[in-house]
Amino acid sequence: MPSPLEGNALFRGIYCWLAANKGNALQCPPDGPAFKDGWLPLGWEWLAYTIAALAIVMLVVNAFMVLATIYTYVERRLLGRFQSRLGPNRAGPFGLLQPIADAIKLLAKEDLVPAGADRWVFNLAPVVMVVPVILVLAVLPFGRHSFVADVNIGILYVVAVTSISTLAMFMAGFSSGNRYAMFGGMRAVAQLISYEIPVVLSIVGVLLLAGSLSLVSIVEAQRIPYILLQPLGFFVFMAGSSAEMNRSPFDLVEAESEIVSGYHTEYSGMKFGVFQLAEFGAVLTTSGIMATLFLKGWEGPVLPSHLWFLIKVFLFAFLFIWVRATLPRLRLDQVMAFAWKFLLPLSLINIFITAIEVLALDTTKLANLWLMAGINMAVAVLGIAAFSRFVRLGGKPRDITIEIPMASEAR
Amino acid sequence: MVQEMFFWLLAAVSVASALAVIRLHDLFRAALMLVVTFFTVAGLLILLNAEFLAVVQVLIYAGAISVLIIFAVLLTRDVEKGNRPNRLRVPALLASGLIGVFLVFVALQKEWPLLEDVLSKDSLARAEEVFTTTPQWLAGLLLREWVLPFEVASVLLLAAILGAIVLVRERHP
Amino acid sequence: MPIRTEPVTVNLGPQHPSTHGVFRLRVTFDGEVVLDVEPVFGYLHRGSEKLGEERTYTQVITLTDRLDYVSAMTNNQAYVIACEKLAGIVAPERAMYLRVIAAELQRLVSHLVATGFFLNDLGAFATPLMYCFRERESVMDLFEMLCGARITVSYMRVGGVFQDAPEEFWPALNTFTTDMPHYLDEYEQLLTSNEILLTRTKGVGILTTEKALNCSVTGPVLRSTGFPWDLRKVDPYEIYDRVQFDVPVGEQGDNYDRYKVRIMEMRQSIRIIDQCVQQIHPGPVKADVPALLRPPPGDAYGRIEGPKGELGFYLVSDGGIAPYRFKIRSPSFINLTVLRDLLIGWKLADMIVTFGSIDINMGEVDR
Amino acid sequence: MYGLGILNGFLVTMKNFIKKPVTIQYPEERNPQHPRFRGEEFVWYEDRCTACASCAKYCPLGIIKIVTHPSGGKLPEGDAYAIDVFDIDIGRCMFCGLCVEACPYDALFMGSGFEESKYKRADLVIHADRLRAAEKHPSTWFRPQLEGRGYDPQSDAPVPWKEAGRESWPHHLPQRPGEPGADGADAPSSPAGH
Repeated sequence: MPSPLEGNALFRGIYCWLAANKGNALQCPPDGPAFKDGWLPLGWEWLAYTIAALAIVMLVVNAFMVLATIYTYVERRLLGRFQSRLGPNRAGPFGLLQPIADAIKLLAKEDLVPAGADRWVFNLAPVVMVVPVILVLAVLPFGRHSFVADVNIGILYVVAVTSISTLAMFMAGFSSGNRYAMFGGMRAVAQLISYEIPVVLSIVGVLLLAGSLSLVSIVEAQRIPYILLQPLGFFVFMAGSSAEMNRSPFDLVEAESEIVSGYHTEYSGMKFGVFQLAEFGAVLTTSGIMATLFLKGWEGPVLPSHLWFLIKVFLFAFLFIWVRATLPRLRLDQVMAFAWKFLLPLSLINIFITAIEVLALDTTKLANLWLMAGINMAVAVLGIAAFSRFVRLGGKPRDITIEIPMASEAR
Repeated sequence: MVQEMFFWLLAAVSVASALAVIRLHDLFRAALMLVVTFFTVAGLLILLNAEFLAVVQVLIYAGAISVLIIFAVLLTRDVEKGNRPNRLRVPALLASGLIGVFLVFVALQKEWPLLEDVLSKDSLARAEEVFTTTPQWLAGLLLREWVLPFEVASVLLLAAILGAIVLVRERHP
Repeated sequence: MPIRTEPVTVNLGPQHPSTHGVFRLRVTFDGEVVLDVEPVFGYLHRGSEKLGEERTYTQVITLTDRLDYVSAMTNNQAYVIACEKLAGIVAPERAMYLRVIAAELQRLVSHLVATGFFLNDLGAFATPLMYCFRERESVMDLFEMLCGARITVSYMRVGGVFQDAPEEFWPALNTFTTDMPHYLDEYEQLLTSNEILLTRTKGVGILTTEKALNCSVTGPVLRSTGFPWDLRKVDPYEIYDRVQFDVPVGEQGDNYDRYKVRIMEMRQSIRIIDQCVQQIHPGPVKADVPALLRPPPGDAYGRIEGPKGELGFYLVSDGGIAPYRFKIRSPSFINLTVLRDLLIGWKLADMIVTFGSIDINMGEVDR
Repeated sequence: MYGLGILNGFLVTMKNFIKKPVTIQYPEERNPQHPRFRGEEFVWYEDRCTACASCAKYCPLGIIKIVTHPSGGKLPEGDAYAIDVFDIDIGRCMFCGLCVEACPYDALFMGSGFEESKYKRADLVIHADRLRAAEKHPSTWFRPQLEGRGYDPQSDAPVPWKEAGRESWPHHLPQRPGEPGADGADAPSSPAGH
């Protein structure tokens, strides 16, 4: 049985450097230049395996953390520019040390736990929040032959793992013993579960075209970027994932003007920092998934593959920042209506059209792919135009008869 | 050896958290322990090379069902105190014990043909194919061989969804 | 099968990101639906009315700066008009023009702040707010030229203004009035036709004209209901009868109309300023008023159309150097009275937006 | 069609993204400050001050403290009293400028600074000695004679007391403003806006 790490260049390098390679022709082919007995004696391959795996995991997680901190800076700078101001530019050259300054500040802050809080759950919630974001990295191919694991159910794994963050938000909101946090938690559950569905369905079109759940295979299957073939799927995925990440215009979960800070109102110090890290990290991982699914992942001319991947990730991240800088927030019922009445039908249409096209057209021919792109583009425009009617205007207040005494007297 | 170590670890945690689910008074924490159980079960499934099932376990149970349970917990009063034991204690113990014994009995008695079937046919290579392309295999089974039960199940779920909507829909006078 | 839920009471404020100061709302929610609202205020009470009775008529001007601190000029103007009524003084013409220019600039500032915070409450992450404040800053620069201060201006005096505008004020004002319509277009392009804004504000928080009149609501909130009540038209003070301007009204008095009326009023303000610049001619800027004003015993009520509504000062004189009674009719406070009716039945998010659209200022509410 | 309004909004933010930001990096670059700016610290010309305490009386907050003793000087010259204490409590000052307006002899001017943070409240009280020693950069607020000269307190040289006077101010001329002959030399004669 092949290891899920097979095909990972970095892993193979470390492994072959360490292990005795006589019995491992599969992973260290004898004809390659790497064929040389490693440092460990025969029978200790498991140690080489473990060390290599730990090394690559450490590398990926740390690189991700550094990128996420850099991203907090990038987001604040770009938001500033969108608002015709400068953004943080005081700490270090161009303010580049701002994330470090923030981290030091957060670490130096008092770590408060409210008196009415459920201590255990309260402390656990940030961890549960940050874990799924990091877990996603396990299957994300960030360069040619560069990934932690190429799992045959990759994209499903991503969807499954990201659904855990709902739980974290709810834990945080419920355990804080704060009513704003409670509102945030309730909103998180309602919103995130609803948007899970269109997001998953929007991926299906890509899967139909690629014929695989593995993210590596999806990248390799893209002859032209799927953003052209799946404009509707991309739109739904982008909208849905910004809702899953609580980003504008769906940032109800932490709507500052309404419920102060939502589920992490009561958090302070580094716990708050962990929440922020998870949120900013989620933008990066989501952008990475979008780059993988819709923009040919790491592939690109001239530049090294890792750089291409990074460029695409920051391109999508820029898109998210732009949206955040521009749009106001929707109301809860409108957000739900948007998911169920707008995104869900659109994603179903997308699946339907794509399935028909995959059946009817020979997808191995490039001309057919361009034809599909044309059809899908038209369908996307028509679909969005047709279903945008369902986004309601205004809405009605609930009919409530006002009793004469005010709340304080009726107590 | 490593696999066995992980198996025992996961099994122990899963049993412990399952016990915690029924022993904890705080319903919210009990629900969270249930999530832990779901995760450990997913881990066990991964050890069995059933990644697809594991992921679906996480997606459906840990991601969705548990949140629904927690939602339901929120609607109950006195979350911290939990359920008080009542007169149905003994019958409930009996019933659950019986069901447990029955399940264990069936699991032990029944011959599980699926894996053997595959193994006997084309030996190891074929088994490997099943494991590496689980989604395709499952898709084939669900949508070709057992398409009728699959559809029946979906119709049932649809009916359940519609029923739920009808039940909780706000009535505008 | 109705699902029984328990109402939750939340203290929204006094420390909350969108209560525009230290305002507190004791809200009872059913889920996210507002069942009952009770405004609680007084956290910014400074006893301005009592302080005013201890100060000379000129010194009170500095107090009025601090009532509605985003529109100090109009506060000055209302107070000064009340004083002039009380003492029977008529300000010179140039002073009146200067006052009107300053007041209309201040109306622009106030509406910019109101619009910016309203859109911020709507969840547009600070972007429209930043744009609005960018233009506010240029008005503040004009004020600094005019009177050496940006917020607490103390520009006007009983019987005129303290000093004529400097030479460089006029070209700067001209540049501003030329540029401002473009910036207004930019705000409108940014959000007025934005579907999210429309869904959030159209038909939300509807105030009927009847209810508005019964609650003596004034200002843009009243005009948004379609009732063209503007003191600059119905009771022209200073030189407002010499300038042409329209009174923009809304259609149904919802949040969108309140937002839209403010935007349209800003355009009218620019129009008024332009006309004033055309009409103003040299002359004295202050009437001959003694340093220590001793108005004859009596009372007077001076009112103007402030940016938030009818701003009035009621003064009683006993012939001394300080007012015997100093009462402020602050539009923010009166407009708050409709809050409960506007909010009940709507959701939490609508509540914040509706509250933002009324545009209150706690310095004026609590005085 | 729905969505066009949203796209319009995106255009606006992108336009502002490309434009130069309006932020001014404060300590390095500064907003141009107008000569009328009412700031601290106050400019006080002792040579002209008669210790009449009009400023103290007119201050709405009562933060100016003046203690005098008879100096034995010549009464008609206006130096009958010598000043012991002339304290201005900047910590409570709201810079309304009424004291400057009240001064009948143009002895007190607003300053033009605004960076006066101190570690103690007591340090915020400006004493007479400091006022005496300070460089005189008077703000032109309520001093049209300075403004008519185009004096800029931020960049121009300090003004000695004889030049800061109000000899040509129409407010203090025998004629009242508005009367013929009053608005001659330095009543701002510019037609507005032209």
